Amino acid sequence: MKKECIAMLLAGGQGSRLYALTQKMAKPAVPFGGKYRIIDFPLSNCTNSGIDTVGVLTQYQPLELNDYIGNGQPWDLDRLRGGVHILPPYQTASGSSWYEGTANAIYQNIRFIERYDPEYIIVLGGDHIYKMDYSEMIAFHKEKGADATIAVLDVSLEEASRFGIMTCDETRRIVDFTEKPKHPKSTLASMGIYVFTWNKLEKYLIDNEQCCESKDFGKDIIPAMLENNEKMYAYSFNGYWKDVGTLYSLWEANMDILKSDDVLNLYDPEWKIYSRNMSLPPQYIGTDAQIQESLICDGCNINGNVNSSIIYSGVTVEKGVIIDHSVIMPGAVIKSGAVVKYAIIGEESIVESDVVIGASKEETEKWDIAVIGHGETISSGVTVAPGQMIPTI
Amino acid sequence: MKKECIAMLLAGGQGSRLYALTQKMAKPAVPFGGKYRIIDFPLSNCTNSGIDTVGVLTQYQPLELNDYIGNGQPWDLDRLRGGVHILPPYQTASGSSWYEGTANAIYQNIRFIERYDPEYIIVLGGDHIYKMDYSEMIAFHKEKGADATIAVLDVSLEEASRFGIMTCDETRRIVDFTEKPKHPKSTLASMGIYVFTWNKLEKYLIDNEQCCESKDFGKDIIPAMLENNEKMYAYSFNGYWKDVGTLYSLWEANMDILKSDDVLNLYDPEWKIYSRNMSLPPQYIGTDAQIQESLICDGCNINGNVNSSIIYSGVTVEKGVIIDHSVIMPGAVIKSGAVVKYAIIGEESIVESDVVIGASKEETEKWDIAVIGHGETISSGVTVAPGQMIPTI
Amino acid sequence: MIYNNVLGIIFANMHDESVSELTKVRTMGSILFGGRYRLIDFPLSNMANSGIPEVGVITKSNYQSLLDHIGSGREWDLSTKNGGLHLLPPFSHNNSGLYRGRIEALEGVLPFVQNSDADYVVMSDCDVATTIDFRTIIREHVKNNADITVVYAKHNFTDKGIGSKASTILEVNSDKRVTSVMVKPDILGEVNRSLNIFVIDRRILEKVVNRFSAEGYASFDKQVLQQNKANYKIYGYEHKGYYVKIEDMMTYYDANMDLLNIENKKQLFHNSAPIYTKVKDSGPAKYKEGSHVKNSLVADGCIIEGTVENSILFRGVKIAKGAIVRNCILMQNTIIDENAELHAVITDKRVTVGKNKLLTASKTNALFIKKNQKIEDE
Amino acid sequence: MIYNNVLGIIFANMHDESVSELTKVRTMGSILFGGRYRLIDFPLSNMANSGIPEVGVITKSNYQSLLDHIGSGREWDLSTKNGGLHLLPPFSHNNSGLYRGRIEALEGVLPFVQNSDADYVVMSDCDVATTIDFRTIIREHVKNNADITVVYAKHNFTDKGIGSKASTILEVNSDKRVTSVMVKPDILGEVNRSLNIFVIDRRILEKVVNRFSAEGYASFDKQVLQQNKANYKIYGYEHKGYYVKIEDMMTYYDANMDLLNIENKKQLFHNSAPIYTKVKDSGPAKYKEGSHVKNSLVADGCIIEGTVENSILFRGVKIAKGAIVRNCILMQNTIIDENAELHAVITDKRVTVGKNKLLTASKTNALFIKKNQKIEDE
Repeated sequence: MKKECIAMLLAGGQGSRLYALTQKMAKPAVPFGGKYRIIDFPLSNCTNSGIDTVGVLTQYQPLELNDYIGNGQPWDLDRLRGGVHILPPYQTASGSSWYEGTANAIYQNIRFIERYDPEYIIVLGGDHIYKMDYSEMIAFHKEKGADATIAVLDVSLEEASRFGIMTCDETRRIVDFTEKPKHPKSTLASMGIYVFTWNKLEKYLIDNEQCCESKDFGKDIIPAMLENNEKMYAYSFNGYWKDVGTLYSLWEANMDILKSDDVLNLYDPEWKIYSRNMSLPPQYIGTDAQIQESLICDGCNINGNVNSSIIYSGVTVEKGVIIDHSVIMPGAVIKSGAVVKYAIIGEESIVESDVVIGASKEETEKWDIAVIGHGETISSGVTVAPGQMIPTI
Repeated sequence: MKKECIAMLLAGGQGSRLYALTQKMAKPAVPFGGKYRIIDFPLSNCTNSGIDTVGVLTQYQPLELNDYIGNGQPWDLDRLRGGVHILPPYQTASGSSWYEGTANAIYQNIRFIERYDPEYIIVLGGDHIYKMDYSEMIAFHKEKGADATIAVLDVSLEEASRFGIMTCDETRRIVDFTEKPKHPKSTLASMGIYVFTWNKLEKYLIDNEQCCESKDFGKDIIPAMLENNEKMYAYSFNGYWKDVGTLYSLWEANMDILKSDDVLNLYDPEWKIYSRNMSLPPQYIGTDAQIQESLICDGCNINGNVNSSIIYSGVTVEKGVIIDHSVIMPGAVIKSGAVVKYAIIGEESIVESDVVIGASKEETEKWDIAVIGHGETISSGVTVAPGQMIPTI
Repeated sequence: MIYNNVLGIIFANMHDESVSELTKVRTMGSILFGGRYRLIDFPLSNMANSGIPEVGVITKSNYQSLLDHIGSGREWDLSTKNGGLHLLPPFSHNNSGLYRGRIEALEGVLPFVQNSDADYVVMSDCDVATTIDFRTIIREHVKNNADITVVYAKHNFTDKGIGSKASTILEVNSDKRVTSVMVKPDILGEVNRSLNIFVIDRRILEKVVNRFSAEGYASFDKQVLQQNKANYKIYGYEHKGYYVKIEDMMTYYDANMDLLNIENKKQLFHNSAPIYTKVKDSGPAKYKEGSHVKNSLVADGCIIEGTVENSILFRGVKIAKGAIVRNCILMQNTIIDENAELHAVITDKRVTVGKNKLLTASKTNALFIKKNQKIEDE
Repeated sequence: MIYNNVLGIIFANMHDESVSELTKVRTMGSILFGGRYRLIDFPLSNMANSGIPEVGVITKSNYQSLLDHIGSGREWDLSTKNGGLHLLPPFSHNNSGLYRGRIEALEGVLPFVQNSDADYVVMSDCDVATTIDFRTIIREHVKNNADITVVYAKHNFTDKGIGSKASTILEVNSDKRVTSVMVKPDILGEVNRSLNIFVIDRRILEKVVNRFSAEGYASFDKQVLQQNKANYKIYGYEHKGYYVKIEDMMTYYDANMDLLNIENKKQLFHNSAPIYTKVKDSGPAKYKEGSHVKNSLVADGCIIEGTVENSILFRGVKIAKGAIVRNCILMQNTIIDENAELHAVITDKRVTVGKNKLLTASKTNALFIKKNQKIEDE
């Protein structure tokens, strides 16, 4: 069945910089923003942009992710024609191989893509938090008659050397692209979101297999296309966009949500963020609770003091607890008298009575966030210093 | 969510003995019986037996299979809780590995199984054609208080050495098991269908990882359990059962369906075999058609002579064609004047005018079935001898 | 994507009275057609294939079969959380559940239309079976800056059958603007016949329905197209593809038989725009020893031992040994017993014709046998 | 698996009249309860969790909200090709759509019951919210070789409220056989109160409905349980778990408030047997600076800046700065504007209370505000 545009979502990364949270879970499956997981954002963007066919490329610890995506129903992607498909590496009669790079992952799934005979494909990452109407980017791509369109964000000059940086002419055509330049010529940074005219990309994917070691979009495909003078354009994005590739940026993105509705509005009926529902009763706020500037989800029992924090589904916060500027992931239990400040507490972890985790920036000299991995128990009386990380065993 | 019993379907095999048909397709995805694929049989058995959670273990050319299973809707396995899950091999923080044997494939998915906290698991293969009520086998397992129950079939003494052969006492308890014995002690052959009490199996799977090379149920797990005197019973099955592991047996199983409704009744409203529908119009039988003792499916255009054959969905048979004792897979086109006898024609293949493929047993000395792979074109005037195989390029 | 901006509305009961034998137990939309379809499959599949994300089906009475058939809209990929398929039953219309025409029917579902964000509404009845891409029509509608676009096809009325008396006839000028509208006239010759398929701006639709329903009018064709053609920009769109329009039992019979012409069948069923229908999981059709089948459409699940010629067999029909079926339409699960003989017979679902029975009629006046009837010796 | 052999039937409209304020725009089954549920979620989830593969929901009137809520049954995993969820609308009942009692309602859907292969039928109304495993009851039913099993619970009637006049009261002997049945009596003290949940052999049910509907009887409790208790093996099954039974606005108010006792909430919502409901994809509840929330149930999608105590907030409720809400039940999308103050108020969906408004009532006679109403200065 023909589809004008299908999405390929690269969800294979191990996310090693999220170490404590990705020991047994692919990065896109990491909880975010109270009731979501990271992958909810690109998937919901697809649905809201009218893209009903999504291939999700996985190879690292995909169990949670597969289970979470399931039949795709929460995102309206449980389609008879199209819908969401998990695409793991596989064996063929001539051998077998794991995905070796972003471009190779797409290359190995050319047969999948060709089933839909698409005009365009949009390539997405699984580790960014943002709301974006891909249909507008595709419309821009069509209007320009482009071979490739790269979504770009204006970053500060200091940040620029962390990104792929583009230079454009006045028609937005890309004239130069450099991966992580030491001396950036511009501040237009690639967001890792590409629209390609499929028959054009297919050729480059096949050529790239022969020639290159890295098999990566940023390192190989984009430079090769540029060299051949293909029509490549930059599509500017102005909204909120955050790479949550590190523990600190993950925490920061959670805090961003609290700032104001305008940063990343989760209450917009025109652009809902969908997620798999856990069938929990409403949250109960007890008689001793004190809650300020926080988000709290279904199934929680809150009887402590919660300030500027995000409490995910099914969390218990007992009496006398103090939670400040923290992220408490699904099913965690914070027992009476514990203090949790500037911290991330992993799924199903237990923080016993009188534990102290983290501290505010004012309270300490060498400040950083504290992190407890999924399913950990922190015994009564223990102190976890700011910046300390207790990984899942 | 707890499930009493979940099914694990081993669909990973390359099916190398089906060579021409499995070059680009896992064996369970091979078309069968007109409108089905092999995997429709175990999946429909699960649905009809009330098992709503099925893990499908794949690693070889899973694209067709994944696409075919999709959201599981055709088999009522598109569930919010449970349903069908494709389970490919994956990477973990400590490394990555392909499935090494049947037991290892289950071992690598222990975390998947434990999500459902099952009492029992039923292990199924993806290359057998049969209708079986697994709930009766599970009831037998419970009644016997068994640790493992193996479905068995009474085979002839000559055949016995191709199977795992059991000896039972009068209570159906297994006292001896030998894989492919040269001198079989009995004719009770394992059908490769096992019910295990999960907590018991889990232990053996973990032990097996340490000790054994083959990591296989028949070679390692069953003998080990027997040695430790676990309670293992044989459950007798009397219906139609056919291993379609070779091209000849695949052809033969197709022919079996034609014999009589009793062999494998596809019209029983109480035990439907479900399949993914292709949305094709009804078949058209033209003014020059002659059809005897055959099955024909939606979307076909038949204007030739069809005898004792199975014509799959969307096949075109032009005027003057003779098809006899053959299996014509979906979308194939047999052009005017071609003769196809005792043959399998792969999906989307084109047999041009006046081609002659195969022959009847009477017409030739060195008789065997002729096979054309998927997507092949046989040019006008060519003769494909009996027993010849034209694989997919 | 312009077509994401479109709301579909299907009138499932419109024209019920024209084939009252078949609609006694069902809506027009759930009439069986072409071996495995129901008439609503055509507008519904066309809408789905044109990317229309939300479709409302307006019903009136006898809609249990329709409810069973379309279910949650899954087969059309319209089973979604946003948009998707909505059955709009009669109670939304002043609790009476009755309406005299399209305007009254629309008045009953006006909140559904108002709640939509769509700019355009595609409306279709279920009396026409065709494959049509609504995207092309909407593009034309937008290009013309039209308020309403009426889909028509050229048709040559002869003095046979029901003629033009069941149709609305349009005249259009060279710009395709509608200049004249005749509702159910009695004329001969080649004219532009409305296919009861419309594209209309959503806001115009709301206005039209509010105004004319308040004034007590019921007929869209008469009140809007005919009486107010000067007040709205009404354009015609000529559909050149194959179609059949079902107006009475004779046109129903002919429309089915028409599919035995393989060219017609090809035009109605494209690979690129499949017609979806409810899946029944029947086995393949089985041709036993002694079967003689010629020039017929046969659905999955049939089991044939007898002779079948120039006929349409729906799913699960059984033709026993020695039975002869010619020029017939046999609906689901019809059973023709040994040595029975049928000529030009239409059987509804689950009819049984007993051994040695002979039923004959003519192609111009086929015999109809009601659902569940058993024709047997006592 | 014995429970695969069971058919579920839910009466969505039974007892509508007892909370007529809430059922004016909906069925009993679609009444909102407990912050994010509708009453039908309880019997439907219990049936799904008990592995019952096929459920019919009998409706009468006002069922658009019910249709929207249960959809294709997906949330309960009852959206299947075989079995699954069936909405049984009134037109199956002699086209009148009205029934006086359970027997008449069942007569209207008898073909649905007859087409089933099930041996047992579980019937439930929507007036009781509880978590119950029907497998246990069916096992007991089979063990007793019963024709009918009636689920009851001990209850101590005092002279407050509606008392026993809304219930059927059973007496059972030591074998749990029902020995006496009182329908809506006026009594005090601890008795066995029927929860309007029954297990009945399918063939017995068919016989009972055929016979008593032909004789013109409508009430199952009176005609079958009371008048014919000698002719059938009728057993009681005591449900010892937590439950609430909604009989009028006061019991509705109390049943909601009861959930603020965390022990009750735990008993109603087990992890092992979740209560499913339609998913709305709201954001998390947001507590802004200045919010004071105590002893309350808050659903996702609420945004709170004011003070909330001893209250139940459904999805999408907004409490503005300075507003005070005490002992209230605020249904979906209620908006309480700045400095408004509410005591013991029940708001239906989409109510708006304007700035500085003061609405007070008592806990024994809460004030009810109708759907969509706006209480504001002109």
